[in-house]
Amino acid sequence: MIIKVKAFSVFTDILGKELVLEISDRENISLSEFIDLLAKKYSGLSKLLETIEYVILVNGERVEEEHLLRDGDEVAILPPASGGL
Amino acid sequence: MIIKVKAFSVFTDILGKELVLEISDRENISLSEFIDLLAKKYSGLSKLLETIEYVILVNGERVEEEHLLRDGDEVAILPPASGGL
Amino acid sequence: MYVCVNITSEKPSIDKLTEELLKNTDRTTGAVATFIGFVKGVVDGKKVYKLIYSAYEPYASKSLEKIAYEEAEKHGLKGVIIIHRIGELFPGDPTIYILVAAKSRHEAFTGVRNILERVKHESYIYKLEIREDGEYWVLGDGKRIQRFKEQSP
Amino acid sequence: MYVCVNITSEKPSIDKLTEELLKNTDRTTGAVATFIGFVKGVVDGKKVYKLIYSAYEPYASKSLEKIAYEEAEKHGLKGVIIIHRIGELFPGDPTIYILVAAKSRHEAFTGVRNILERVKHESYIYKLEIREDGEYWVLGDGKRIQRFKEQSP
Repeated sequence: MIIKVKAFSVFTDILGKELVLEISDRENISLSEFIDLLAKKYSGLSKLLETIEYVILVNGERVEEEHLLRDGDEVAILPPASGGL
Repeated sequence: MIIKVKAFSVFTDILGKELVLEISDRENISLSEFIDLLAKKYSGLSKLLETIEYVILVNGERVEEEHLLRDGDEVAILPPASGGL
Repeated sequence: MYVCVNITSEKPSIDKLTEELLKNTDRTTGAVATFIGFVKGVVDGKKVYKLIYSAYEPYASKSLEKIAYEEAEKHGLKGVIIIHRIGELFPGDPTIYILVAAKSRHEAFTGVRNILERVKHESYIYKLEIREDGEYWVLGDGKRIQRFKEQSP
Repeated sequence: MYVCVNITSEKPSIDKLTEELLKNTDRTTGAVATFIGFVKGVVDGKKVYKLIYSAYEPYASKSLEKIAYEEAEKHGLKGVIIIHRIGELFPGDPTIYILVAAKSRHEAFTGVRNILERVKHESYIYKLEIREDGEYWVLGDGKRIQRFKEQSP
């Protein structure tokens, strides 16, 4: 199962702008399990997620923590927006 | 003594845009006396001055009713402004 | 503090006015709020053919300058431009441009709103409305008196 | 109701946007209120070299469209244009354009203010501030976190 991760703003310091993960050892994975997995792989992510507000979108939509990811899903990790000026 | 009168908006219906009056029979004239004289000469002016709010300026300044006009003064009769949009 | 006012029959470029404002204010300008008024094609359910604006100059321009300086002072604005058009204007034509530069959006919005309200009441600028049902002098904020003397042909 | 949103590195013409708005709304449009944001040259007393804006597309554009339609509905606006620039922007450069067409000035002012506040919080657009004292990610309405990973050369 291939999951694409897109990071923005301060999260790019840890994850880069975009990464592609292959989950091969299990049939399915929930969003929260996937974030835990990311946090193990990328040090600093847990601390940052505790420090700032953030939003996680799957294919552009807000979903429950238990939402099961599917092959090809795009997971975006976003801090509070700072558009406008 | 020559007094120029400038009218705007609804006052131009009675006075036209601009008129020049020569006051020859007296040494000096106050603003209120001058307006009375105009009202005698131009029918409809009295009624209009009673009907709507207005401002009278002498050389662009607000002055007292007793203010004495001088040769060459410009008296403007203005209704409430309607600039903007 | 940069102030520019103009009463003109010309239609200005908003891009040029905005550039002028930025060029003449310092590097802490973060916001420009702009208001543009347009001639409406329908008023009170009646078709409007045109408006004719006239101004008592030079006092109309002086009144705009006074408003601009006083509001800039009051709200800490960095720059104000007021352009009021006069003469014949048709539905869809712009009538007034107010541009305000400030450090933050709050000052800019408050500034442009207050300046517009004052221009409407203190500017020595007058409007004649030519409509399908007659010609009306507009007095203040909406009162109308039908014109009772026909313009000479 | 006319809505147009765009996230772009280009600098648009305000005159053209205003014309577009007028052309696409009906003859009762009397007011256009506009907000333009600019990169400030100084923030927190520090010199700013540039800002880098990035957007999560296509969801950033969708969020702008949602804001435009919802606010137009709520305030009876006739037209809304939102242009947000991305990429590298330097002091004095415009960052965002919000244009709102309405029947009256009150609706136009309320509309443009509310749209700006929502864009700041709901737009999936992000800002990196490159200053004389370092590089800062701006989060929400003013919180800053210093960048701790240097960009590869």
